[in-house]
Amino acid sequence: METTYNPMELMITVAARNLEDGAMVVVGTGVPVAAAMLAQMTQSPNLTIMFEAGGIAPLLPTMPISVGDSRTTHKGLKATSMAEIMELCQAGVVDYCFLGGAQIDKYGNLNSTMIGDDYNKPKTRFPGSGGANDLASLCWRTMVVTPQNQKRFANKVDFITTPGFLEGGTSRVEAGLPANTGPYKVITDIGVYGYHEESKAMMLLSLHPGKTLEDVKANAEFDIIIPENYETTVEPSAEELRILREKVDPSGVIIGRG
Amino acid sequence: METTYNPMELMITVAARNLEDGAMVVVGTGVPVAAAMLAQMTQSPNLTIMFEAGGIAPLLPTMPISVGDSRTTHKGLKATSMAEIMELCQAGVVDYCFLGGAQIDKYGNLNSTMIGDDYNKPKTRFPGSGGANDLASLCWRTMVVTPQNQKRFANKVDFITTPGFLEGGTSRVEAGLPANTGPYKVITDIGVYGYHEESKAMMLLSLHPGKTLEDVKANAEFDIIIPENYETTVEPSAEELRILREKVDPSGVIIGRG
Amino acid sequence: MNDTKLNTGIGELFMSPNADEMRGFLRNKKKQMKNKLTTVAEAIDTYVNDGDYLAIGGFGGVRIPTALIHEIIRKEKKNLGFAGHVSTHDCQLLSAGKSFNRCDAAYIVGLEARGLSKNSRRMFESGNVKVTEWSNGALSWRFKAAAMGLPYLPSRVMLGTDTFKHSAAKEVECPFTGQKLAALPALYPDVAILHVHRADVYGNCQIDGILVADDDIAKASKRVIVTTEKIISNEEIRREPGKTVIPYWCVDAVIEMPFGSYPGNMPGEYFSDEEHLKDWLVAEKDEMQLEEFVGHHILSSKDFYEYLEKNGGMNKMKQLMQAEHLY
Amino acid sequence: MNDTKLNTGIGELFMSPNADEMRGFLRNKKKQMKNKLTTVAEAIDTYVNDGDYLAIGGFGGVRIPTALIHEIIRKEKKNLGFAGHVSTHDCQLLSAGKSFNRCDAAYIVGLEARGLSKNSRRMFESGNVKVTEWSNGALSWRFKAAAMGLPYLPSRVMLGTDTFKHSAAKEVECPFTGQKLAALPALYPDVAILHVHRADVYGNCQIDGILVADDDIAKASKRVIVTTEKIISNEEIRREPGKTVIPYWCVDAVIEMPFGSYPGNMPGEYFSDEEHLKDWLVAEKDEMQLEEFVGHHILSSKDFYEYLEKNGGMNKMKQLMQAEHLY
Repeated sequence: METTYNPMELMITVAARNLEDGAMVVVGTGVPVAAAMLAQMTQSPNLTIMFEAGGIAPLLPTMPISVGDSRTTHKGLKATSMAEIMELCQAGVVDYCFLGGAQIDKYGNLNSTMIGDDYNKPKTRFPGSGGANDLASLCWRTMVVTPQNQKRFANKVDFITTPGFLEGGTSRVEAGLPANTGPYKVITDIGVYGYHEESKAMMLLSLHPGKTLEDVKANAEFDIIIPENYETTVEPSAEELRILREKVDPSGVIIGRG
Repeated sequence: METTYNPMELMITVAARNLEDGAMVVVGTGVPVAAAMLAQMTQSPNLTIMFEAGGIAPLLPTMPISVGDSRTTHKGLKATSMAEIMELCQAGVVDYCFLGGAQIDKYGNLNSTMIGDDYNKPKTRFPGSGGANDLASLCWRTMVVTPQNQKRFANKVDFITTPGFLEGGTSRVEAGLPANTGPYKVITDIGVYGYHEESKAMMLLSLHPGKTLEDVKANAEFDIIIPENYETTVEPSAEELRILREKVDPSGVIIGRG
Repeated sequence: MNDTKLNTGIGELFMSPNADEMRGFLRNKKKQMKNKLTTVAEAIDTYVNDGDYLAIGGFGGVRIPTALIHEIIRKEKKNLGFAGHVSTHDCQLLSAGKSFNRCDAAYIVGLEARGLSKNSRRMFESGNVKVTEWSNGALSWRFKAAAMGLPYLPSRVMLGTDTFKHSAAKEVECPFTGQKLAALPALYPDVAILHVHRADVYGNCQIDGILVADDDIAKASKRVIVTTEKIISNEEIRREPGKTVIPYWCVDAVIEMPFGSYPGNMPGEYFSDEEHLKDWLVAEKDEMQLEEFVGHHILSSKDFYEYLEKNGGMNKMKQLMQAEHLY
Repeated sequence: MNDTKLNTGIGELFMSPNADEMRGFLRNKKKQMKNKLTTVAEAIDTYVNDGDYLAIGGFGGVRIPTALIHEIIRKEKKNLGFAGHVSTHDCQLLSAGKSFNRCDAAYIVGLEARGLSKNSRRMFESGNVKVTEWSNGALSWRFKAAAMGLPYLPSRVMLGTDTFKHSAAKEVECPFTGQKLAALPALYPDVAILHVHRADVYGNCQIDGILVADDDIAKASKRVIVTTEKIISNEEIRREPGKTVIPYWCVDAVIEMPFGSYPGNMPGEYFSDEEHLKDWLVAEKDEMQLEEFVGHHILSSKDFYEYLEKNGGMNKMKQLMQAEHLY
């Protein structure tokens, strides 16, 4: 069994370890669902996986292609509406959500709407919020898994689709978003980031093996806080890799992207 | 077959004739459901009968004892929640509701909450609104079936549980209640009443056979408008009486009250 | 419409509608799927405290959690608040136990077609119960607001009436149309007691027929006790995810209690026991007689099975099952 | 909090949220239970007009009314407004038909795990489509507000973001807690097209699995066209009243259309046709190629059966049924 791993496998594994047993998580297709499945097959058998379209706690036979496809309710505990899923999030039931985006800024604000400086004439139009704005507004902790580069880690996102800490500090609560919610971690191919307790700016938590502070800096337009102490990311174990490759994503749809 | 009838049989028959085919009506137990069943078995086979607890369009095997009991969904088209029934009314789907009360005033306001002049020390406590306030606020037309006497037809009800035309004129709409809704008819053991187009005060529409204007006046504290032309109520037909006695209420639970 | 006066009800708001408080509670609540099977006695001991605000599932005489209410009376729980959301036999029971001192009233003391409860009236006319008025729709939507994680929902009911005046609702203007609406504060009960058709040991519940407001009540309440006609396997729950009305994380305690709604009606299972409900009405005429009646039926019964026995046991239940199926 | 500035989105509100207008419409709408069986062509002719605001059921590639959308393209309906409520393959189709000129966008141009639709992007980047931004939750609740007969619902989403700024939502203060909330205007579409598992000829519908927002959309919309995998008897509907998701009075037209969601997934029936969906992506790379592709598959097919035939007919459908059942 090959115990070297690619960046995707590392990111999924790190994400999975953040989902403690008994937690509830809303996931999307791709990396998030792979991470949640891996968590369920390792340390968190009682992780409740939910999908924004209405599926709750399926016994996932394979990774879904859509967050609404029939895999998301396969032997599930409940099949309901999109509104009800969002209402559960709004009520404070759901611990985690997983998001991505074309751009992220130092306060964890995400853009998945458009690139360009004129909203009415977008250079590139993306899907928009989908459920991202809802989930990041309402779930307790927002996790972002994304490759890291200068373009993505932008000084200023072209459009705040989805709230992070907005302008940092207490601005998120002042905007009316529920207290004690917000960005929690960003997991990239370079390291794992959290947010500074007061300024709410992005901060290095751990560096992946073989990566340097130079990599961190070179791949972000904004300054990421480097604290005195940070960890080295623990590599995926052979067991984690085995489960990921054999059970979670046997056809390599996600981990094959490297 | 006995073709004389008692006041209850007359009231139910008159109420039933007001429910045209294809209409939707929310009913309570007793007289309202009897009227709706009679309508369905006579001129309105496509009358949709609904119950505030959640039952929609049952094939009623017998009269229910509770608006939530299992008869109300017997071979029904839908079984849902109380909120959804009220939301359908709020959305403007439902044509009629049927209400009663301890007191009614000349604008059709109903009291089913308390008798007395101190809310905190009621002389007599009644159930309160139940769904009455909702239905009378939201359905297009409110029908009241009630025995008529001075106490019930009160100059001022002790408590407006359920809105009629409030203070008459345009006050109902000004209070925020949906436009073009409100009291429609009052069916008593003496006559049938409607409301004056502008003042919204109660007005005689038809007098039951054998009843006089004296009866109308003697049995109401307030002045009921007597228009130049009013009808004589058409008596229940032999067929209506037969269906009412044999099919709607064979054990005489309601019509036995006289 | 900006110069329109906006009215506010003068009734007391018994529970905070603040959604953030409930969020904080839910964040810390353990949500693991674990076996929650227990007994009626244990559940009421653990989850119902004097002074709690109580919500009851079902519809007064339909799918009510009678066994749990009896235990509340036996355990002499006092000073409860309660949501009188078509409360008929349940209101009779809590009144017999003198269990509450405040009530959000939409429908109380009445028994629908069965008449009025003399003893519930005594309770509400005693001056010992604080009452705030609502309509059925309003109370339903107050639970729904809570279930949705909101501090309020707008509505078009109660406007212009004394029901509004004695409620704790507030008039607001629609920000889009300017029209007047009645804002209903979310209702987050401390504890809910529900009776369902089927549940697994984790608390995933199925209900046949009307839901009334049970789904919203379960989500709105901090603690939820469920009695169920039948425990089914988790596998069976997973066979029809669309049928799960209440999900496990809402539920704290599950008790298998066949005929748990007796003398109420359990849709599809058994009809109400109209004879016994008439006995209640007769007993209520006189306070002494009622005390004896309640002593015999509830206080001196060690559990709900004994109460069922006293009322005819399996033979009677069989008759009620037959009545439900119309033969 | 009374001095807090309350923001308003600058996006265009395409449809009036006035609940009284819908009430007036529904009052006059005939609600009789009558046989509503018709054809796809007839239904689109009768109920979809140029310029209408359209809502589509399902979830982009799951339980979508493909046959009805094809007919909209074949009939060259233009200048539609539409609710982009996780709109994936449906958005691809309407973009291919250049059918719309305004959109409430929550999720458009994307195909979830399948990537992005080049042609939908062309449509939205053309400058010919007016867009107002929302989130999935916001659009769901806008339908729900309409279904509830309200002009708006409060929520806690979109606050503080550009999504809010380019929406037509308004910040309001909770009258009880003072907290800031995003008021979402009710959305009352002119016409909705839905695909369901089972319906009777009157339009009483059953849906298996997730509902997405179909129940609310059906109630919110002035006119509703339903395709169904299977027509069942009214008797069968009445056997399980708890399963009726959409009641007859919401529905104007019913068409039996087996495989009506193809190439989308129909939960419990057949999986999505991923090959054909890939062919779409390939065809979209080039506008000429797409025109030919759409011409072949949609415009030149006389009906949906012919489209199914062109894509492998019964044999292919059997494979998708097998894929759905995981063997």
